Amino acid sequence: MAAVPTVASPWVPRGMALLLAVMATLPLWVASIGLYQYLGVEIAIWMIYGLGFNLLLGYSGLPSFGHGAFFGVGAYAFGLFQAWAFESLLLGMALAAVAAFVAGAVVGCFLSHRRGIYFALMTIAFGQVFWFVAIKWHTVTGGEDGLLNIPRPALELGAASVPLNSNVALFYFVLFVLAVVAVALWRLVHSPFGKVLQAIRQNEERARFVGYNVWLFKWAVFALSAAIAGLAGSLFSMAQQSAYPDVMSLHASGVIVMMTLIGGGFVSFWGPVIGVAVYFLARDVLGAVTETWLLWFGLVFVLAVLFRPEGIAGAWQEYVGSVPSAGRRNRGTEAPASHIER
Amino acid sequence: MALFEARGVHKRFGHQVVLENIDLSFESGRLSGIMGPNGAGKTTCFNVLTGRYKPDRGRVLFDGEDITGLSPNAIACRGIARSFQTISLFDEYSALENVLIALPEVRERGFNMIEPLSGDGADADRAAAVLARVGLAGRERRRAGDLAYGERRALEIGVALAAAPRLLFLDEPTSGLGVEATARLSEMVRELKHDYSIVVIEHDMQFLFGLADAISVIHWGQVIARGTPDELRENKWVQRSNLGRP
Amino acid sequence: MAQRNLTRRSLLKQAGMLSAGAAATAFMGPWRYNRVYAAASDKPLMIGLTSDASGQYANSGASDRRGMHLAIAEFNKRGGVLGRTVKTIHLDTETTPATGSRVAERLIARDECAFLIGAVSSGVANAISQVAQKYGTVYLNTNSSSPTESGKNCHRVKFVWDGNGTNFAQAAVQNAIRAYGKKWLLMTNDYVWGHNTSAATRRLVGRYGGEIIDEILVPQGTRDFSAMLLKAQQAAPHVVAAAVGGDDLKAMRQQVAQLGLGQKMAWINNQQDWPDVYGLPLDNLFGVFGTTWYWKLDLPGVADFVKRYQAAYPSDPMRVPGNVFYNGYMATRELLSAVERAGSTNNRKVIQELEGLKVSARDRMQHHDAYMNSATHQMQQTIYLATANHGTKERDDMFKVLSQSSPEEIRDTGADAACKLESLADTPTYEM
Amino acid sequence: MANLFPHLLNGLSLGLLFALIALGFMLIVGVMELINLAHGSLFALGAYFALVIIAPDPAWLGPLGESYHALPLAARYALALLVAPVLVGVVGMGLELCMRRTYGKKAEYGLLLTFGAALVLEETIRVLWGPSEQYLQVPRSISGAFLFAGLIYSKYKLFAALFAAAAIALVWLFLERTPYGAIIKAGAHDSEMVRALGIDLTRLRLLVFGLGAGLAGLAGIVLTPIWGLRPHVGVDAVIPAFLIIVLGGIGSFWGAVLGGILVGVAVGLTGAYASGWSLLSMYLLLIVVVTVRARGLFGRKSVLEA
Repeated sequence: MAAVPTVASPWVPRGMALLLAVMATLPLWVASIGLYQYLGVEIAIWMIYGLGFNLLLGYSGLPSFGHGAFFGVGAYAFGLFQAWAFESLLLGMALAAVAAFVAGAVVGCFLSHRRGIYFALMTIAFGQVFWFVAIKWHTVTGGEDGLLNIPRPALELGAASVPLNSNVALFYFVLFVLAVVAVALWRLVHSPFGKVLQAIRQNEERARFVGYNVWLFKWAVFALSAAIAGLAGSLFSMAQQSAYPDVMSLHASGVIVMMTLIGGGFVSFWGPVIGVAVYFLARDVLGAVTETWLLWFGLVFVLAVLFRPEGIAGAWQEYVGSVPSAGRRNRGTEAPASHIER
Repeated sequence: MALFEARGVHKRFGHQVVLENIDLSFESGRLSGIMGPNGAGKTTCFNVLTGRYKPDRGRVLFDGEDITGLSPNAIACRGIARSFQTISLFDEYSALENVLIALPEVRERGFNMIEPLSGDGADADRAAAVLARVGLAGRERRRAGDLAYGERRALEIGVALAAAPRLLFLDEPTSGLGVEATARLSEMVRELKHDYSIVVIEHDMQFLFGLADAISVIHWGQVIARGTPDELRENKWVQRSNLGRP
Repeated sequence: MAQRNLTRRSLLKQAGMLSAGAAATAFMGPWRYNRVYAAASDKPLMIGLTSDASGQYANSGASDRRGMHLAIAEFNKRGGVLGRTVKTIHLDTETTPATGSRVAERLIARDECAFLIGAVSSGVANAISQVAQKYGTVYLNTNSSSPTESGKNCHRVKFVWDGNGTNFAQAAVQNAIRAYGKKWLLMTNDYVWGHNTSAATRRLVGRYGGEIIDEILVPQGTRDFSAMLLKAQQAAPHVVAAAVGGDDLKAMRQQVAQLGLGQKMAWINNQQDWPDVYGLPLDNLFGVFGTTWYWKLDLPGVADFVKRYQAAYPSDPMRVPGNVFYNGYMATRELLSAVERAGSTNNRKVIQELEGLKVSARDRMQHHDAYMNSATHQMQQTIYLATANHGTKERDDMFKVLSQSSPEEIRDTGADAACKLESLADTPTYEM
Repeated sequence: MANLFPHLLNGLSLGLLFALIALGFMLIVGVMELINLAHGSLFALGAYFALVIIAPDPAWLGPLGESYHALPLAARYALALLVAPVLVGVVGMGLELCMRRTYGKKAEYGLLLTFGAALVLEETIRVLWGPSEQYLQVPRSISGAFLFAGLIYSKYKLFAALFAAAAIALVWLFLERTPYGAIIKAGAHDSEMVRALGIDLTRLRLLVFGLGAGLAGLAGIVLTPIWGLRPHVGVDAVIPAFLIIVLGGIGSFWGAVLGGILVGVAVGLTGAYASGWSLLSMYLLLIVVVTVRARGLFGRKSVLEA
């Protein structure tokens, strides 16, 4: 029998190590390319959000248009914990993730037997409900003015205490969380759980007849993805030192979908990472040049969907695929559907 | 006692009765056939037996346990696997992954989120063995969507086989295959007979008559005849339908 | 030129960081963000404009910016401020607080803006001011009229130039009770600004012997008001006091006009921003509403101001300036004058200068002298009540000014108690 | 009870308007199984086109300008009601031509393309007409108010509701009584059957998209005198449309109509008795209905679920 080729799945694949290493040096050169540290913080946070979101969209094929709700729940949970209980970084973040997980778990009960358009619509409806509550319940959330003066608690490491007040310090902390989340998700998508999710995306019915409780898997991945969004939300509330309802709006929820897809979330683990970076940089650079930047961005987006629907990662894979040998090693391991030969 | 039994199963869609008072029983270690013309209710019958639809009346028993109305995954976990008439694979996965995901060993670890499910190790060997059994050795790394039609038919059975089922349902396995491929498939199923209890739906009677130990004929949603192939060759309906010629 | 500047600056910065032990210092260092760049006299004075360019306040945001640009152009024509040319950079805050936060971070950290100016939405103003306070950057809220801006969300670095909801309510309520009657119905946008404004009205109605018979909440995003307007008719109040803003107000205005309800009952609207009503039929301007300024005020300087506007923006569809433009202009002009008086862009000196700001009625082109309340950082100014000006041929003369109230009459007394400014010592020094 | 009646009536008229908004969306989603997120922008575009047709810049028309403006407003308004939707339909057809590249690929790509198109259309409107509030004139005969049982109602609202009812009826007649309608309905059920009937699917899609876009534009013209007009007005239309279709069941004409009316009544009644919840009411309605009936009120199984 022919030996089955091995697909090694290291804890930290080379691409990830490279990305994290490059990002770790960011504070040294960010200003010289005309950008600023805070942008790096937001980008890293949204990368976490995007990676978690793509677990749902790219890997499980569940288009959620209301995911901002969980990002927001995390942000509010973190802020309220600091205000009502006591200042604590890790406890606050844990609570944010748990709160978002619970919210996701409850919503997931309504969603997990839905597919396609009905799934998308129900997520919109629930997203709107969360947004509405955040605006309306202003005695708790501060309404449209937001929950303000959220502290950036110091990172307590035994005896040492590292303050996160500067954007550089916060950036390194966020980067660390990004690394942890990326490694965990990388493991997850190559684990049986991740493989089953992808199987469900490809053929839900067959997955059921092979013996998987599809409802339970969808529910679990929805809640898990919500928890990661909540974790990112808690970091966002620290970055902004406030929590605002508009991260829960339909528009904001649509933007994460757009970022994930433009980067190539359907074909690559790294799709959302690329998409987040491209979106934020385009917005920052174009936004300073022209007030109609959304028009240009929209046009590029339309052209991308027409001519490169697999997104940037897809275009890259195509390019690499056309160059013999160069990228062979990579592609099998990085695409959601792995160990494929063509 | 029969391995699998359906008693008085009744299924309606709206006002249309699709299955009426169906009694079936499949013995362990045998290959049982279900045949009948298109639209006779064969596939609906399969769907009821494997949990896609709940019967309106009647009971389904597997190994003495009442499995009526259980979900498809619950039924699958009890050791019943099935293939589909319209090919139903994980198209973006390789042939190997298609089988891998269906292995009970992998299913038990379904919620493991940390250990990688890799293309080597014991699971992969097991999956490769299944592929070899359905004639797909050397095709392990091909994307299922890129396989030739005949190979996809074989993989369709392979995915069902992967579950190491105590009872294997095959839904029109020859559908869309040419004469030669049908003959190969016939050989393969004959091999499988040694190790598995099998139920096959077919309208290709020649195929079925050559393999089956017992056959039930369904028409108008009812079982109109049952018996060994030889007995059925004498059956009026079978003769009239002109399909039972050897 | 600009490019060379940039590289030199960033090189300097990198060298500085590396010599200081690079990231480690920033990581461990105590949090006291003191940013002082030696202000070479040739270095342009950069101002970040933060008014909205998209979202529901895009139109007002554009008008706001024109006001700032005119003031800056006038200073530059005279040779700039402290010998430095004033330059601007604008970023869209999208009527979204989270974006406001990011934009503020960028304008301060990347573009090294000395000051930030501009807001229409209170959520955005608030988000920007929180970031500005962290760095010590002086920020002018030009056009957001939420009472919270100079109340519980006030900051040492933030100065508020518009009249707020409470001011307008003060100006209107007593007169309206006398003129129209005691039974009041509130129509309140169901979010913080709406609730704050209606709470102020409620207080005043109580004080002057009126009675609130009902409050109809209007969720943000409401486009059809027919059910609420039917309800209002059924309740038959003497006065309807509306605290509805943004796009909701635009839709409501149109529907009230269609029903002719503007004439059927007395309406008290909070403030009508000029860009929101300009060019609409007069029917849409129902009831009595507030404003801080009008282009036909019979005061010295007003006509000249209008001429300067028209000369600067000859092709603008809005042919005369309104209150939003006025606030943007006044805030910017007073800031730059304060910088000149302080002789420095140092934030503490500028803050102290602005806290003691007094502007004569003539300079303000209003009926009363104005001054900055040093405890709340809100400009105390004349408030006008106006109504639609039916019976004139001039298309742009849409308002009929009914009354004017002095700063003392309409003082937001609640703000002093609600506002807790950070101490100057707790505000990092900042100078660009 | 006497107080309730006007609100029910009002809810009904609101519901007809909501149904009108959803009509074009329903056609496209029913036949092409495509969620047209550009629906809102096409809605806005219709209103902006009408604006130009009713009061064009005299300079554009040259010597004709004066005599055109001398036409009664009612005539220009009627012209706008006819021509603007056709123009929007043409824009919609252009969009469909782009859309062809996404057929046969993941359903999400069609969705994304319409999302991008929505961005581009909205921003283009902003560039061409500016961000400020616009005002669409309506003829005197349908503006103003009338008194009924002691309460004041808007004449325009009544006109709009009747107009919506007429448009719904026309679309129904078109679907039921014309060969085109039969084809569209067949397409809605089974594109294989359409092909078997020898119908040109390419042309059918073009027609349906044009029609759907035109109906969106029509709804925009009718709703503008109530909602007002600004570049981002489309957002207010696309979400209810979306919601109503799911409520009624994808691919069902009567589902869309009933869904619209239900939403209207829900918004109308909550607007009167719990106005703070009036916008949320439609989402809660959706969650309740779809939790109980997975495919909405009259929904069939749709390929969009797969």
